[in-house]
Amino acid sequence: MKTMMKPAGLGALLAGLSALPALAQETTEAATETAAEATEVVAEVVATMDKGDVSWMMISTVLVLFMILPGVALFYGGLVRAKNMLSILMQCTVITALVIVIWVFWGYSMAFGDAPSPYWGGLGKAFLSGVTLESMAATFTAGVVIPEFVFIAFQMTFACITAALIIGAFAERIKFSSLMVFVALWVTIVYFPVAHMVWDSDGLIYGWGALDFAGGTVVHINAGIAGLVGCILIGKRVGYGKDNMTPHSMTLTMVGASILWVGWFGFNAGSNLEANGGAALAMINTFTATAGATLAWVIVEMIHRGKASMLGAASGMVTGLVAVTPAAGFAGPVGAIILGAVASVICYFFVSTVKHRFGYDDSLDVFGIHGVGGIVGALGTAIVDRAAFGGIGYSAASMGEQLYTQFLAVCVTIIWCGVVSAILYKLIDVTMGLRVKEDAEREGLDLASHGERAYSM
Amino acid sequence: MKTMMKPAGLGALLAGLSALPALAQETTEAATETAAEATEVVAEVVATMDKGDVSWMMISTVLVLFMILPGVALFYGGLVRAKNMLSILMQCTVITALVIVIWVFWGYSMAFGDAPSPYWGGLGKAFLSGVTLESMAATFTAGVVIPEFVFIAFQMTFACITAALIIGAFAERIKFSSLMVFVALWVTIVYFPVAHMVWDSDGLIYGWGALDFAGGTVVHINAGIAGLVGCILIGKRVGYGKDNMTPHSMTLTMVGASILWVGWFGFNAGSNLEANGGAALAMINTFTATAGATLAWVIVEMIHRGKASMLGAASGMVTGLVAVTPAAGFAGPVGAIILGAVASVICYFFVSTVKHRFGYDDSLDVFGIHGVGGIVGALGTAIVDRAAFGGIGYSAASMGEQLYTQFLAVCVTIIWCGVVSAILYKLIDVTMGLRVKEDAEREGLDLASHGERAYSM
Amino acid sequence: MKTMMKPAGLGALLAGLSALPALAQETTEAATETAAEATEVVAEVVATMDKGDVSWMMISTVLVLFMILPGVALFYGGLVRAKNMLSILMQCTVITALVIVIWVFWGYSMAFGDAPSPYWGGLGKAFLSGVTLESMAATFTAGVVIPEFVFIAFQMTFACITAALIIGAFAERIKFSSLMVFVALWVTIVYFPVAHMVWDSDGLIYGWGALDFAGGTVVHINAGIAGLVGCILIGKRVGYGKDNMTPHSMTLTMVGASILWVGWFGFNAGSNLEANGGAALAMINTFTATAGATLAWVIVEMIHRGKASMLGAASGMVTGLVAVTPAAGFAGPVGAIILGAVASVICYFFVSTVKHRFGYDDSLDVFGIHGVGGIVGALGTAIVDRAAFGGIGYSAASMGEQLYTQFLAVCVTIIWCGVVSAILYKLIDVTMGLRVKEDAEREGLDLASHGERAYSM
Amino acid sequence: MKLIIATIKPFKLEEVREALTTVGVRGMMVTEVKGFGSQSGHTEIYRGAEYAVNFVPKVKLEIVVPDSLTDQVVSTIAKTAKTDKIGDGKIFVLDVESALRVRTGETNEDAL
Amino acid sequence: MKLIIATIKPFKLEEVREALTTVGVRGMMVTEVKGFGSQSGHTEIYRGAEYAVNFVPKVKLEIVVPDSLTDQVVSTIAKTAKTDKIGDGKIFVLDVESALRVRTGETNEDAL
Amino acid sequence: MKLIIATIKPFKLEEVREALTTVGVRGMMVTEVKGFGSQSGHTEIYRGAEYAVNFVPKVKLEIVVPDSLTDQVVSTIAKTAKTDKIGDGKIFVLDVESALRVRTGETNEDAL
Ligand SMILES: Nc1ncnc2c1ncn2[C@@H]1O[C@H](COP(=O)(O)OP(=O)(O)O)[C@@H](O)[C@H]1O
Ligand SMILES: Nc1ncnc2c1ncn2[C@@H]1O[C@H](COP(=O)(O)OP(=O)(O)O)[C@@H](O)[C@H]1O
Ligand SMILES: Nc1ncnc2c1ncn2[C@@H]1O[C@H](COP(=O)(O)OP(=O)(O)O)[C@@H](O)[C@H]1O
Repeated sequence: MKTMMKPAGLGALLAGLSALPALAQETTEAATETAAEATEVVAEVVATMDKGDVSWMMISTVLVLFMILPGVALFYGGLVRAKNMLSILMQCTVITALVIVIWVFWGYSMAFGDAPSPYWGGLGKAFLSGVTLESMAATFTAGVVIPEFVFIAFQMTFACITAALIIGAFAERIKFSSLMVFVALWVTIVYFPVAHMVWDSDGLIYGWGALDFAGGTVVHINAGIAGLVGCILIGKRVGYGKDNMTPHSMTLTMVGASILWVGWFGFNAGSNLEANGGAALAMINTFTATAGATLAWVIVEMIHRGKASMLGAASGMVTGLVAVTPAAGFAGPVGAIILGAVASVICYFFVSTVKHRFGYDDSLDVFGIHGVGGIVGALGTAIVDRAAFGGIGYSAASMGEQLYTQFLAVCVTIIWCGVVSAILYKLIDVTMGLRVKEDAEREGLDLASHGERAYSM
Repeated sequence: MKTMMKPAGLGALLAGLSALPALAQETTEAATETAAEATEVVAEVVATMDKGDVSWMMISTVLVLFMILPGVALFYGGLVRAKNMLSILMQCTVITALVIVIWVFWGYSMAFGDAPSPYWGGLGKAFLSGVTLESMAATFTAGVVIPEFVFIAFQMTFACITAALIIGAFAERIKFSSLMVFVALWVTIVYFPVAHMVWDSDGLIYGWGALDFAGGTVVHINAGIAGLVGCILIGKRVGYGKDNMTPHSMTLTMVGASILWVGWFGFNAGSNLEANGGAALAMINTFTATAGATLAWVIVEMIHRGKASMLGAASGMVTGLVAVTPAAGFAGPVGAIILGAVASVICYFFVSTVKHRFGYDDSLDVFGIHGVGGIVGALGTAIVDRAAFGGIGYSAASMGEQLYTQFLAVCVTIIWCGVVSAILYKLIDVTMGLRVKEDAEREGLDLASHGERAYSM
Repeated sequence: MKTMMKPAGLGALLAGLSALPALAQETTEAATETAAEATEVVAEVVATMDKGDVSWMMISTVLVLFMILPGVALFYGGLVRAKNMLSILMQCTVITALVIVIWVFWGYSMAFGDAPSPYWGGLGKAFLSGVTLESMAATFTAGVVIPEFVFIAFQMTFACITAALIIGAFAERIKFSSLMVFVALWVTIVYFPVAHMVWDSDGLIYGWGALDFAGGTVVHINAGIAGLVGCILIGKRVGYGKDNMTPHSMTLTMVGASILWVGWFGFNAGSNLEANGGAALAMINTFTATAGATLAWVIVEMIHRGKASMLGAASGMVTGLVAVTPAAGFAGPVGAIILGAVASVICYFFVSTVKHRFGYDDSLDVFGIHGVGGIVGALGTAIVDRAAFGGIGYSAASMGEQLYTQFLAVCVTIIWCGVVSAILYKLIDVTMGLRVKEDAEREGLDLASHGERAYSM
Repeated sequence: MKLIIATIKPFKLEEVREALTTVGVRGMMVTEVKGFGSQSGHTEIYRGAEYAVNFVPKVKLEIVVPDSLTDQVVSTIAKTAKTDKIGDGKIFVLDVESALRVRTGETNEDAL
Repeated sequence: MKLIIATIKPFKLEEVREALTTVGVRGMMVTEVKGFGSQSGHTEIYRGAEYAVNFVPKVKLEIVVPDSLTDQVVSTIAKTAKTDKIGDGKIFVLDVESALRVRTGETNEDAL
Repeated sequence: MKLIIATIKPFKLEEVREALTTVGVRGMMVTEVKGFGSQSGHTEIYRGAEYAVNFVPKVKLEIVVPDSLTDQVVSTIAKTAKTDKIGDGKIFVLDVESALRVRTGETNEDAL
């Protein structure tokens, strides 16, 4: 989000100062008070919490969890062979649980703690120390705050989904325990710092004035790169290009994609932190960009292959959602349609043609869709934000400058994420091994790694 | 909804007039202001946006999308044979994307634009021109507004689901591209005008004082009629009455029905446009009517067949939801139970007996449930609204008069929708053909039209 | 919830007294008014409704329905054999419909009616008589109210899910019609009174000062005990311990578990009745406890079996949710993690070892997870609530005292529920029979009882 | 007795079953199989990855009949399953040494 | 060697398999089939549309055994699969000319 | 003509099919079966309930070939399906009395 955490800190502070009742009380009463002040012609702003915002942020948080479980789990799971279904579901589930615990322990503090560093938030808020029922976090409107617990929970789900998105790249062959170790290290060394750099007001990239409304760089480019590096280092699946690896259930993939769309409104409109016109804009853009991208993919496929496929429509859907993520609060509805359509066309040719040239096995196209789509979105944001293209013109810089800033932000993310991820994969590979035995891969991870079968009809 | 769009226009205007900050600011501050005025004993109403309403309308919008993807898609998909599963999912997905784009381009303007015509809203708001972060739409309470973007998005989902509902009538044989063309024309010539006539304060039917809280006529009767006409003109499925056409997954159908119920709260309670007691009433009625209808269908089936089926319970569920749609904000909880139960019994006999007499192939009973249930609901609304029957007595007219008005509204919808739909189907049939080749139908639409299979276990 | 219904009554009364417009009007206007009063230095509290609360409570209500349909239905359904899938879905569906109708007819009144008895609420509000658009229910903040219809709907879903949870214990052999009769009697004689005793300010157990934030005793222990008694009296499944009874779809079970998690935020955070910091705390605890429990189960399984299973992770998930239910609003995020983990370890050994010693056939471990987990949670609440363990220290009593109170509450619930349930099962068994014929059980309940098959691929 | 093994197009199953009962067949075993033959399969494309599916869905009938009935059964199947399109299927006849009905213990032709 | 083809009721599979191992059968192929016979199927109704399902689920066993073992195997299956209810199934015996174990290349009886 | 029945490991199917076409096989029927033999199955545990699954997934090929081709087909399958690991499968040969192609009415070897 176009967030600023110092204000948050500030807000919390402010909150801390003012008397508890003042905080607990109803907006109406607050109003009374302010009204009273008003009569005394006092103008100072009192940090107030609006329950409408709290309600919206809580449901947004729930929606993002929904995106992961069962959203991503089904979207990915449907695309693998039946014998590996549970391994996908299991990885998404346990990653979510793991990252939640890490987030509470040190993640939140590293990303949004009080340390005034451009690279991380320090450990001051480790174990959420100091956060109480009364702690408030700032929003983008001066004087408007939300309970810090809501902000913590909302941000927590972002960390979870980013880690979960990665697994699609090396599906059907990764070693479960190794993956968990990788995730624990990756969120700590890659995700938390990048989140801080992009979203914290002290953050390096935030300082440059890069626009990333809901996490195009932090979530999608990050996941895409980690996935790409992973699938290259881990290597292709046994029988890749030889065995039939058709999705075992396009039905579930479509359900997963639909849930992703539904949940994404929490992701994008929730990133506005308030239930107002800004959130409404982010919401309608999350509709239109996705629609534009879906239609674009379907049309291109019809032209290119003669038939439009469900997997195509689902891929277009997700591509549109990825592309609009950084632009959701800045673009206009029509601009969003175009942004989605353009991203869709680019991703289509990437996953259906370019990728096969390189010949790496990004099983579920994490890079092809989240990486590529994320980059298109990050850059495109600089364009659709312009008033000239129907955007709200949030950026004060010239389009050229903004485009350059966006480009820099993308590069930093790619490099930092790429290098660190590579090191982590290697490290784990030599120590505990990244991949299951060939027999286990043949038998399927469900039985080999989890001792179960997904279906027994 | 019992909406009135001029007020909306008005509200927007009002909003336009008042200073921007006044609009952006918090209700509390607004309060301060009003309070200040109060002291000056000034009574005029200032249009204020309550974030609680915004929060509710945004989540309601998301819930309606959820009804389509994956709701309707699964409810319908589970009922077809496995070889046609993806065609259903695909049609729901692409229709949604298509209608969203059309809505932004000219749909919203045609339905809710500023033109003072009883038949349509004109093209003044095409491409959402003039709609900004500050534009507000009125609600049913004077002075209470919500961001127009939220209203646009909410209404958009209604257009999408109406179009998606139609496909069940000619499932397993329709030609994909032709369907898309039909939908584009149908929403433009049938849906947008009917929505304007019923929901806009300038609308013809609205003017008569017809009650339609959440869209019984606009959504369900409309879809039911379009479906009926379609399946008759397109003809029966190959092997109809001969081959075994049992649902390939009653499990998915039940999941779809459940999601429909869950999402329908956005549809009905959201149509109240505010998060207050009125929405609460619409919500509880959406519970009780559905419960009554489900029980009724189950009991009738037990009496009539000796066994209660899951498809029966699911059908009852949807029937109850359809029937209560126009009455949600007017009936009392007990009245709603009865309305649902009555609709259920009528629809049961229609789909299980009457329909087979006529011998047309409405594959998934779009007319039998949405059409018939919608009509029962539209007429029943005049009754359950009466205080005597536990309703809120919204209608000032006598029950007889109101019943007659409802009847007229239903007739207009049926005639307009029926005639235009028939013409559109014919037109497309002669130009590009409505139906796939027999071989393709035998092989299944998934492979024939989309080049995929839904399951490969 | 830590509810108090007299205040509700009071609130409603208050509401009744104050002028209608005052109630219908916007918070802002209310504020104006209070402001006005303020100037006259009048301090009295006016009951005000905040739309943010209404929005949150409405979506919470929807989320709890989502937990049942399709949540519990899929979680349970995936665990049975394909031939019994529909029976589970059907039982969940019809139970929900049935309990909704009963709730409106006499349930709400029995649980939350005005009668000043410690055991039930009387029949004064039967058929929701006296409840209007203007009726308000109190929250935990003096002067803050929500529409009574919302409170009624929210509580209604709790009654539904409790009854639905029971069926897992005797899945694959129960007679449909008998189950429905049992449920009707059980909610009336067991659930409504217990809900009154625990949640109503006049309630016996409430009077003792027992803590139960969202229904650990009322919902989970109640369901667990009813299930345990049921499966013992009904007897084992044909072929138990001999035939292969592997879950027919772990995929659906995982989806169901995920939906349970998603919906549980409505259950727990909704029980706060307001959208504020308290709800936020309940929300984050519902994340962390579940994460802790999931990880714990996975780790224990890895140590104990060498492999972590998806069913294990899903079981841990649900265990954590059950355990945190009574503690959600009292514990701190870290305390919640520990509570979840402990419950998980205990339940793991119970269902994987202890249970098999006793040799009863609790098909889906309703007692092993909801019963045992509920008890651990109820007792644990006394501990995690302490400030010393990061809790908010809601209880004024010493930890020992509180622990004892919790223990008493658990005992009363177990005894009352156990005895009455046993009588009801016996009664129905001798009159209409609890179990299907052996042949029907062999063929599967779907065909035998409902005349359908869940899948036909 | 003979064992008649026939592969036919799935949508012909009901028709064939009915025809056979009329000529006196009182039982059979039906299995869904993947058929490979001159009838070509199809190609599926998932995000640019092409998979040629060389098998087409078929239904296999296994019917044990008294020698006397063999020819009639074969010709009945042939007649009913025929669509004159490639992939209509084959009928094979094998010799069966003995048959037994589990329930009654009846043997050979009495067991059919 | 002989090929023994048996159709039995699904829930009898485990029992039969165990009984067979005790008499020395070391391998078999099991297929789920739809059985047609005197045991009647059932009718399903979906919104008034009735479908008569004439097939009942059965399990087919294919076991190749040395001639010496044939009778014992047949009687074992017959004994174990029997429930005296209609639909218990049939057992057919065919002659097998040769057998080969892929892994070792062993042939005929050594291959079983 | 002969009916060749072979059970092989599922992932070997494509390879075997290709190899067979090169030696002139123009059709076959493929069925997924549960195999029981010396290759052991696996155990599944669900909340402490252990289920021993004694069957392993196999693919069964049924191919009718002219006598002349029999040996070559058998050896081709044996060669291609071989992994030297337990569970590679078996190949059985039975005699076929007659064959018929439904579409054309061609009989015996012409029908293959
Ligand atoms: N040699 C064979 N052995 C066993 N089954 C065969 C053989 N050849 C064909 N079949 C079966 O017959 C089906 C139809 O054969 P195919 O050559 O495709 O068409 P046609 O029957 O018109 O010649 C195949 O799908 C396969 O199941
Ligand atoms: N002529 C036959 N050829 C092959 N299989 C048969 C034949 N008759 C019956 N079967 C198989 O045996 C099963 C049981 O036969 P059925 O007549 O139903 O009962 P019963 O075995 O008691 O006579 C059938 O479901 C079918 O699978
Ligand atoms: N006597 C038999 N009759 C029929 N099929 C058999 C027989 N023995 C084994 N099979 C089939 O061959 C497969 C492989 O046999 P198995 O003994 O497991 O390994 P191997 O082929 O290496 O000896 C089994 O899974 C089963 O499908």
